[in-house]
Amino acid sequence: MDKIKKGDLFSISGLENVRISIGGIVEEEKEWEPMGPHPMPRIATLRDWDFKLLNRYKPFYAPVCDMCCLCTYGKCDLTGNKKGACGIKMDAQQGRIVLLACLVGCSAHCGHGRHLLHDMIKKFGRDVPIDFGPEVDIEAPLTRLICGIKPRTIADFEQVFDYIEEQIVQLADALHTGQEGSYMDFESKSLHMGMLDSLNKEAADIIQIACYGMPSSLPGGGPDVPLVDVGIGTIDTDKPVIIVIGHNVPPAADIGDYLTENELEDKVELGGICCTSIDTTRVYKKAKIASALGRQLRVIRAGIADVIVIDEQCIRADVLELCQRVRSPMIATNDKAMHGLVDRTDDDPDKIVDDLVSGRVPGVIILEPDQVGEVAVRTALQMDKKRRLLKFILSDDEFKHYVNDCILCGGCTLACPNGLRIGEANQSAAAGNIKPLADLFDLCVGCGRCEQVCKKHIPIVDVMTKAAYPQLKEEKGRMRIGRGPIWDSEIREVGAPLVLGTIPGIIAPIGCGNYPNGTKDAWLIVKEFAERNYIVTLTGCMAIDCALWKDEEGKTLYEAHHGRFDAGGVLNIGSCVSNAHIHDAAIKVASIFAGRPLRGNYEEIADYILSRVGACGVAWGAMSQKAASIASGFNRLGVPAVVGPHSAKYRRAFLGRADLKEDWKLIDASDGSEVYVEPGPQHLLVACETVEEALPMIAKLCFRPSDTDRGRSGKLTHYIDLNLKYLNTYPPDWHLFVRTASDLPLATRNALLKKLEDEHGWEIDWKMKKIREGPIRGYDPSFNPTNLERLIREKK
Amino acid sequence: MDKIKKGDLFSISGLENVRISIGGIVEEEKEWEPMGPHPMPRIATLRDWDFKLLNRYKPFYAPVCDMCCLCTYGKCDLTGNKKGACGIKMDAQQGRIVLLACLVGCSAHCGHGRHLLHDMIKKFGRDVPIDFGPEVDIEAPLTRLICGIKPRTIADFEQVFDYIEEQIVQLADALHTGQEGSYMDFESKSLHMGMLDSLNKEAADIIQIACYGMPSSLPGGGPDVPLVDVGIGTIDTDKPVIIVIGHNVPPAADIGDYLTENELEDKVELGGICCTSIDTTRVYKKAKIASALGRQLRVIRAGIADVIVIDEQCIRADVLELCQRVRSPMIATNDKAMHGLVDRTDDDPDKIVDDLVSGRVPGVIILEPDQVGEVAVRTALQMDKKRRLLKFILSDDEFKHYVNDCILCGGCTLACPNGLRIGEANQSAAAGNIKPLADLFDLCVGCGRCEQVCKKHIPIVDVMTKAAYPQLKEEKGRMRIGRGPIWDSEIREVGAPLVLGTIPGIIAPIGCGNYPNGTKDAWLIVKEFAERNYIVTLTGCMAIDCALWKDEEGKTLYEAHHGRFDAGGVLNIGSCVSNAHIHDAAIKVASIFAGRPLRGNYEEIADYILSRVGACGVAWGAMSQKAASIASGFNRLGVPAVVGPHSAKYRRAFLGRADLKEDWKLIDASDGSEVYVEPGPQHLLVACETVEEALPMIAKLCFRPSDTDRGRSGKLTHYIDLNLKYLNTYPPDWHLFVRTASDLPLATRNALLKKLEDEHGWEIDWKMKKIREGPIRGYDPSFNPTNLERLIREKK
Amino acid sequence: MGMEIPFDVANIPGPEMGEVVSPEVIGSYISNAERPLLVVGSEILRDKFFIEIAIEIGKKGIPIAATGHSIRGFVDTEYADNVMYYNLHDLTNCLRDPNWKGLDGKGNYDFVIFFGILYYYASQMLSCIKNFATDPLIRAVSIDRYYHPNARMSFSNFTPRMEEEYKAMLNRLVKSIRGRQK
Amino acid sequence: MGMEIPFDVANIPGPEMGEVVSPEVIGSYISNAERPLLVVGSEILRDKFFIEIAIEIGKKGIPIAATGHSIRGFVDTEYADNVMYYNLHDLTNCLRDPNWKGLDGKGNYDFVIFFGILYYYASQMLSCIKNFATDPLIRAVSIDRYYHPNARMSFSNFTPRMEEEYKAMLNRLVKSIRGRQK
Ligand code: SF4
Ligand code: SF4
Ligand code: SF4
Ligand code: SF4
Ligand code: SF4
Ligand code: SF4
Ligand code: SF4
Ligand code: SF4
Repeated sequence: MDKIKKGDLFSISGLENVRISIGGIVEEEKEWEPMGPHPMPRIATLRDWDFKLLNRYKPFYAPVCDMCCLCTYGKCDLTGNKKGACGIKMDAQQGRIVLLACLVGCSAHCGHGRHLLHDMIKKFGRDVPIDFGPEVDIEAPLTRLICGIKPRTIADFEQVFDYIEEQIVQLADALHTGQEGSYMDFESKSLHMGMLDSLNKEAADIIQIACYGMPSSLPGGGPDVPLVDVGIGTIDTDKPVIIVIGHNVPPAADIGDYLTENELEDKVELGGICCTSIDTTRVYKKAKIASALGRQLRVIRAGIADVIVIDEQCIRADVLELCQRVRSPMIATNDKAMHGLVDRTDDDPDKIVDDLVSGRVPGVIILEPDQVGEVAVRTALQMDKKRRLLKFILSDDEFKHYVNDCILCGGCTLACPNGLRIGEANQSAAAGNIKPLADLFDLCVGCGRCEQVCKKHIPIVDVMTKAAYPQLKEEKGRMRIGRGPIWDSEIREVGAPLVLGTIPGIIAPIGCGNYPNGTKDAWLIVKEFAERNYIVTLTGCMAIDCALWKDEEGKTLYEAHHGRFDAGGVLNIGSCVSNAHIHDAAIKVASIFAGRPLRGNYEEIADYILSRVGACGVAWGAMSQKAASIASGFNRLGVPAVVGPHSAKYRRAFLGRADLKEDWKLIDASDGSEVYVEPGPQHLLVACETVEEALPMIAKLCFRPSDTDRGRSGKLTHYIDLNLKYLNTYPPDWHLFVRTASDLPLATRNALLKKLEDEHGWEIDWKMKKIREGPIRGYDPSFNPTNLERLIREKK
Repeated sequence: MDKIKKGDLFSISGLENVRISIGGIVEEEKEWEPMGPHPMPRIATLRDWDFKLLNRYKPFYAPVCDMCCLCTYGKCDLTGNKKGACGIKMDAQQGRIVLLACLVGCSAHCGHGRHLLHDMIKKFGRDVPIDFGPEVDIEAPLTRLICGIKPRTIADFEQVFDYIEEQIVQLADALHTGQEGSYMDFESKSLHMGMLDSLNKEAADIIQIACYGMPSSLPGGGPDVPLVDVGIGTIDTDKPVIIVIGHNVPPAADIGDYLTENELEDKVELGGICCTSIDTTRVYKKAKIASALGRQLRVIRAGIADVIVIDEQCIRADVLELCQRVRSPMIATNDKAMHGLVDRTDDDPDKIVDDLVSGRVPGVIILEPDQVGEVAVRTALQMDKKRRLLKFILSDDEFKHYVNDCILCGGCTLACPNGLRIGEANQSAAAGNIKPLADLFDLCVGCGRCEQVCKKHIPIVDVMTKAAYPQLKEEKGRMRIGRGPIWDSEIREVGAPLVLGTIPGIIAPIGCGNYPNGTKDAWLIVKEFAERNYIVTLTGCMAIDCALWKDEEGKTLYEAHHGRFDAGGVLNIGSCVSNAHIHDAAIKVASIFAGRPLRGNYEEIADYILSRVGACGVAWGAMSQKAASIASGFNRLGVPAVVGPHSAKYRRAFLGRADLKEDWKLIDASDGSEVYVEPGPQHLLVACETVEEALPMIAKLCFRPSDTDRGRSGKLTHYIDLNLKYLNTYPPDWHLFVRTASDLPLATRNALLKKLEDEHGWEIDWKMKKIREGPIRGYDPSFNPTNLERLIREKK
Repeated sequence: MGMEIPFDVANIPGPEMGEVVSPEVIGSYISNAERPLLVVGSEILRDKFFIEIAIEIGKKGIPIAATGHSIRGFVDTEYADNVMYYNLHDLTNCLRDPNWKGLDGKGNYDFVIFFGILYYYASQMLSCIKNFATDPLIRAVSIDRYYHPNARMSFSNFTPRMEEEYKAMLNRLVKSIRGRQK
Repeated sequence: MGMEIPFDVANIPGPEMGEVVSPEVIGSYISNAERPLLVVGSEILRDKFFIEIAIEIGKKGIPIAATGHSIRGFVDTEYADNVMYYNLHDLTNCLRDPNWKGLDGKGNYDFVIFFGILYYYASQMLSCIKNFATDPLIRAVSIDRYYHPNARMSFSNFTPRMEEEYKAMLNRLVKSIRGRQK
C-alpha cells in the first residue's frame, strides 16, 4: 500500500500511451462495519425523516420583510401569504430564505474546509494520518454516519468535500426562481444543508487537528488542555502586537511558527479575534484571545494592533478602513476576502514589508499561508516603533467635548440593533456620571451603526470605549483551549447516565455574540448548568465571552469546573467547526453505548438521539448564516436548540405543540405499539426573550421519552427549580412530564403530588404514594421509543 | 483501454486486501495542445483580467432595496452608501447581491448538469463518446479553455463538475457576513461565477447531445435542422395532451420514447413550456412548443393539459395549485422541486396512474426519468376522457359579468410588474370594446399578481385570456429546433469577415420573457439584424417568442432566413444551456481563425474576443438569476450585452465612459505601444428603455478596435441607419467611431465628412477626401489590440 | 403607510405598515373585540407602573399571556387571575393556528395586544401574525413606546424623556377599555 | 416617509422615501438650482402635450437629456436646443461621478428632473442617485404620474381618469419655473 496512493500515476503495459490516476484506494469495507441504508444521502434520501420532524415541529415563519426582491419580476409584495410573480407564497419564500441562509453558512464551512485541505496537503502531504490517540477510536462519527467512509488520512476527506459540494450546488439550484413551491420541501432541504454543514465542520476540524497536532486524546489533550488568556486587557501593548481575525488558522499558525523559530515568542504578542483566535491557541502556546466578534470593531479601533491579519469569515467588511484609521497595516490571506488589495503572493517579503511599513499601501494580499508569518512579524516589529506614540483612546477633553455635544436626538438609538439609549448616557456623562455610558459597553454589539447617523458626528463607539476604559483594561479572563473530540472512553462513562437521564443533559452554548444583554448572559448560562451537573460543551464566541467573567473568588468558569465530558464539566471544544464534536458525542452515545450501527445510518441515529439523548444547543447570540446552518444540522440530528431573541430574525423556528396529542405519537420498537408521549423535547428551535426565560427552557428541552424515572426526577428538579428561581413560579406544564410518582424528586414528592391533585385534578393514591390517573402515559422502563416503523423488532 | 475505466475496481497482487479504484485515465496531454497558463482557475487566478474589465466598465449600482436583511444583526439601513452592522457598505452589498444572484443562476445550471450526468451515466454508461460529427473538431471549447481538458466521453465531465462545484462553494463562502468588503472583488467573483456558468452550460448541452443524439453536425443537423410548431394554437386539444415544463429533458425524452414504442405518436400531444420544450423537440420529432415562460400560467390555466410533468427551473411555484384548479394531475420528476408531494419512485405504475386519475392525489414525485413516460402517457390517456367536458375558458356571460364588476380601483395596476391599466381595459370591454383587453394579453408577463389584490375577485388573467382567445387560438408559429454547436467549418468561413468587421456582428438574443412590451419586441430585434446580415443566434425563451410572429407573407423569421452561422442567419441554438455554443463560436474564431492557443488560456482568448469579435448578447426579457450569471459569463469573455429595462432591477450594470480618454487605452501587441481607441464596445452590460433604443445600441456595441475600414464602414452604416430609423436622428457619438475617411460608408461619405467638419470641427482635406484632424486615432490596419502586457511581442 | 420611523430604523417590512393611533382607538378595538388577549414581555418589569397597567387591563377581563420572564412581575404582585406564562414564539405559533384552543380552552383570539416585549422579537411575532393569521383575521397591536410597523396599530416612538407622556397614554388606554365578563 | 403607495406596490426601498409635493415646490427647487437637468424618457411620446411641456421647460434654460427613444419627439417637433440623446443607464452612471463634465462640458448637475420614463427603470436610476450621488448631493425628483419613492420629491399616482389633473399639474410646474440664461 505504500507504493500506490491516490493521485498517483502509473502505467500498464500495452497502455503506455495512457496514464492512469488512482482515484481512491478502497480498503475492504467489511473490516469495520457493513454499510447502512443511506450512505451519501441526496436531497430526497432522508426526506421522510425530515417530514417526520417537520410534522411534529412545524416550521414557523416570521418574515423580516414582506417583499421578495430575488428576481426582476419583482419586487413582489407577499404580505398576507400572497404569491409573488413566480407563484411563490410567503411561507415558501421564507423557507427559501432560510435555505439561502443555510446555504451561505454551509458554504462558508465547506469553503473553509476545502481550502484548508488544499493548503494542508500542500504543506504536509496527503498521508497525514487521522489518529487522535488511544482514547478516540471512532475518529469521525459524522463522516462514517453520513458518508459511510472511515477516513485514514486527510486526503480521504477529498471525497467528503466532493460529496458536500455536489449536494450544496444541488440545493442552491433549488433556490432559483421557479423551483420548489412547498415550504416543507424547502425546510427538508435546509435540514439536508444543515447535515452537510455538520459534516463540513467535522472534516475541517479533523484535518487541522491531524495536521497541526492540536489537542486530542494524546497527553495534554482532552480534559487536560491548558488555559489561555482572554480579553483585551491581557494583550501586552508594550510589545509589538499582531492580531489575527477570522476562521482559517494556517496563516496564524505560520506566524506562530515564525515567532518560535526566531525566538520572538516573548517579544511579540499574537492575539486573535473570533474562531481563528481559538484555533491559534490550539497550535501556538503563547497565543492570546483578544475578543470574540462583538468586540472586533472596538479592538481594532483601540489601535492596539501593529498589524492585522485577516483570513475568512466574521471579519468586518470595513476592516481595511478601520485599519487605516489606526494605521495598522493589514494582510489579507484568503481569496474569499480580498478587499480590493493587490495580490502580493510570491513577492519579495522585503518589498512587501517595506510597502506596508512606509504606508505606501494600506494592506496586501498574501494567499500562501506560509508566506504570511515573516511578513506579519517583521511588519509588526517595525510598526510597533512607528505607532508607539499614537493614541487612539479619546483624551478626557475630547470625551467631554463629545458627550456635551450630544443633542439627544435619538438617531443613534433608532440605528442601534439593540436600541441602546446612548443620548441619555451621554447626558449623564456630561453631567459627570459616566457609569451609564460605561454600562452600555457590554450591551453594545460593536456594530458601528450609531456613529454613521449622528448628526453631531460624535464617534459614539470611541466615547463608549473611553467611558468603559478602566473596566476594559481589566478584561482579563481565562479559557481552556479547544480540546477537540470527546473521547470514546468518556462516552463509555457517561453513555448510560445520559440516556437514562441521570446526567440531566448536555448543554452546548455555541456561536456568535449577538446577545440581547451583553456577554454576561453567556457566563450565566454556563454557570447555571455546570453547577447543576449538566455537561457544558462550548465553542466559538460563546466559549470566549463566558471566559470574561469571574466568580467571587476571581475564578472563571473554566477554572472553577473540570474539563471532562462528564457531569459538571465546562469544556471548550474549540472554534465553530469544532462543534461537530458535540454532534459526534451524541452519535457516539448511540454507537458506543447503545451499539447502534453507524455507517450510512443517519436516520436511525438521529431517531435515537431525538428520543434519548438529552442534549440542547444554546446559540444565545446567533447572528450569522453559519449559525443558521449549524442549528439546522443539530436539528436534523434530533438535537434541539434555544436561541436568543435576535434569532427571531432568522425568520423560521421549529415549534412543537404540546396541546396537540397526535403530534406526540411514538412507536415502541419492541412491539410496534403506538405510544402517546409527553412533549419531549417540545421544540427543536425556539427563541427566548431573556436569559431568565432561556434557563428553564433549556432545562425543559432536555426531557426525553426514554428518561428513566430517576433521570426524569433529576430533570424535573432542575426544570422546576430554574422556573422558581428565574420566573418565581412553577412552570405551567411541569405535570406533562410526570409519568409516575417516582418521576418526582423525592425531596418534594409529596408536595408535588398534592399540586397534581389540586391543580391538575390528577387522582393520587396517597397510601401507595402512587398516581392513579392523570399522566399522558405511565412509566415503562422497557419502552423503546422510535419514530421509524422499520425499527420495530416484532409487530405485536 | 477498454478494460480499465474510471470507477473500475481491480486488485494488484500483494494488495489483495485493498481495492483500487480508477479515478481518471489521463491520456498523454501533449497529444492535442500544450497547457496554457490558467487551467482550472480559482477565485484569484483571473482577478487581474477582471480588474481590467472593471476599471473600464465600472460597476454601476442601482439598489432595489436600501436595506440588508441577510443576518440577524440587521435589518441594516444602507441608504446613502452607509455601512451595515457588519461594516459592509451599500456598494459592496450590491456587489454581494449580484454575486448571490449569479450563485443561484450558476448553481441552477450546474445542479442541472450534474443531475443530468448522473442520469445519463446510469442510462447510457460512462463511455458515451463526445463526437459531433465531421464538422466539429473542437468539441468543447469552454471546457478546453477553462479546464484544460479535452473530454472524450461524457464521464470526463465529472471532473468538470467537480471543479465547478468546488469553485461555486468557494464563491458562496464569500457571501457570508463578514467576508469580502470590496465591490470590485465581489464583481470579480461574479465574473468568475459567470465563467463557471458558461462551462456548466457547455457540459450540460454536450452531455445531452451526446446521449440523445441531438442535432450536431451529423446529417439533418446544423443549418438543416427541421422546423417545429410553436404556440398554444398548435396544440391539438382533441387529443390527450401532456405538457412538460422546466429544463431537464430526460423525463420528457422518456415520454417521447414511450409514445414511439407504443405507437402513440399521433394519438397523444406532447407539448412543452420553457427550455424543456426546446430540448424535447431535439429528441422527439413530434413534440411541440406550447409557449415560453411568459405564457406558462395561462397555458396551465387554459386547462389544455391532461397531465403536467415538471422537472426543474422556471416552473411556477404554485404549479400544483394551478394544476389542481384545472384538474391536471402533476408529476414532479426532480428533487429540486418536489412541491410537498409523496415520492412514488419505484412504485407500481398501475397504482400511481390510478391514484392520479382518481384524483386521490393531486400529483406524485417520480425521480427516475425512465419511470415517467409510462405513468405520464397512461394518465393522460385516461384523464383526457375525464376532462373532455370541462371548460376553463370563461363563458361570454362570465366574462361580461366580470368586466362589469370592475370598479376601476387601480389595485391591479399597482400590483402589476408592468403597470398594465387593466381597469380601463375592463371598462372598455364592459362598454363593448374588448380590444384594449385583448391587447394586454401580449404585454402581460403572466405573473398573476393582479388577481390576488382585486377586491372584486375578478380572475383577471382569465378575463384577459378570454378577450384574447381568438388571437390565442391562432398563435401558431414555427421554429428551428435547437441545432447545438456551431460547426468548425462555419467558423472557418466567417472568422475573417467577423474579425475584419465585414459581417457586422453576431447578435445573440437569449433568455427569458420579461419584456417591457410583449413578445413582438423579440421578433423585431431578430428581424432587424437578420435583414442587415448580422448572424443572429437565439436560445431559450427569446428563441420561442420570436417564432410567434409572422411577416406579411405569413412566414416566421426562421422560415424567412437560413439557419447557417453566416450573414443573415437566424439560428436557434437550443435551450438556455445551449447558449454556451455562442461563447464557443467566439472562442473558435480566436482559435480556428486566429490560431490562438486555447487550452487553459482564458485570459488571452477573452482579451481577443473583447477587442475583435463583434458579438453582442441581447437579453431583452432577462428575469432570472440564471440570466444574471449568463450575462456575467458573456461579459468575462469579452462579450457585451444589451438588456431590457426590467434588468435595471438586477442592480448592477457595467458601463463604459466614452468621455474618459484614459479608460480606452489599449496596447498594440506588435510593439507594446499604448493606443487610445474609440469606446468599442462602449458598455459591457447596459439596459435600454425601449426596443427602439435597443436596436441602435446593439449595433453600437458591435464596434471593435480591430475593425478594418471596410468592416467599420458597414457597422457605421447600420449604427447610423438604425438611429435614423428608430430615433429619427444621428447618434451624438457616431463620429467617435470614425478613424479615417474610408471608415465612412461610400454612399454617404461626403455628407458625413461634411457633418464632421460642421458639427464636430474636424479638419477635412476635401481634395483628397481625407480627414486631417479630428479622430481619436487614425486607422492602422496592422494594429494588434490587446489589454495584456504579456502579449506584447516585441517592446518598442 | 405609517408616518413614523420604526424604532429600529431599517425595520421597514413592506407595503403594509401599522397605523399610529391614539390609546382610545386601541381601547375601543379592545372593547369591541370578541376575544382579546394581552401579551406582555419582560420589559414590563422595568417599572412597577407597567405591571400595574397590565393588571388593570387584566382586571377588565382580558386574559394575559406573560412571556419572557414577565410572569415574575405578576407573581410578585400576587396577581394570578387569568395570567399564564407562555414562551412568545410558542404563543405566536399557537395564535397562527385557527384551531388553537386558547389559554382557557375556548378558542383562539381575534385581537392581540403586545406590551413590554423586546422590540425586535415583538416585531417578528407581529410580522408572523400579520402575514399568516389572516383567516380568520387576528389583529395584533402594540402599546409599547415604540412604533411597530408590523403591528396593525401602534403608538409612536417615545424617548426616555417622554416617559411621563407614555405613561399617560397607557392610563388613557386603560380608561378607554370597557370591562367585560371574565 | 411618503404617504402614497408606490406605483409598483412593492417598490418600498427603505427608510428614505420621497415626499409627495406640489408642482410649485418642485418648480421653486428648479428655479433655485445651480445646474438643473431635465431627463425625459419614451413615455413623453404618448401625447404631444408632454413633449411640449418638456420643450417649455427646456426653453426656460434647462438642458434636456432625451433617453429611450424620446429624442424622436424633439426631432419631430424640430426642437434641438440643448437636447441630446443619452442612454439612461449611461447618463445615470455619469451623474454619479462628481467629475462628470455634463452635457455642456461645464460640470455635473445638482438637480435632476425625471419625466416620462418607464416607471421601474426610472425608479432604479433614482435609487442610484439617492444612494450614491451624495457628495456633492444631487437631488433627483420625478414629475411623472407615478409616486416614486426613490425620488426626493414626486407627485402621487394618477390614474388614466385623472389625466387632465395631471396635465394641469405639469402646466403649474412650468409656470412656477423661473427662466434662466441658457
Ligand atoms: S428581502 Fe431584504 S433586501 Fe429584499 S426588499 Fe426585503 S429587506 Fe430588502
Ligand atoms: S423570486 Fe418570485 S417572489 Fe421573488 S421577486 Fe422574483 S417573482 Fe417575485
Ligand atoms: S455600535 Fe453599539 S451602540 Fe452603536 S449601534 Fe452598534 S450596538 Fe448600538
Ligand atoms: S445621534 Fe448623536 S446627537 Fe443624537 S442622541 Fe445619538 S449621540 Fe446624541
Ligand atoms: S461564533 Fe459566530 S461570530 Fe463568533 S467567530 Fe464563530 S461564526 Fe463568527
Ligand atoms: S449582513 Fe451586514 S448589512 Fe446585512 S443585515 Fe447583516 S450586518 Fe446588516
Ligand atoms: S398577470 Fe399580467 S396583468 Fe396581471 S399583474 Fe401579471 S403582468 Fe400584470
Ligand atoms: S383590482 Fe379588480 S376591481 Fe380594481 S381595477 Fe383591477 S380588475 Fe378592476
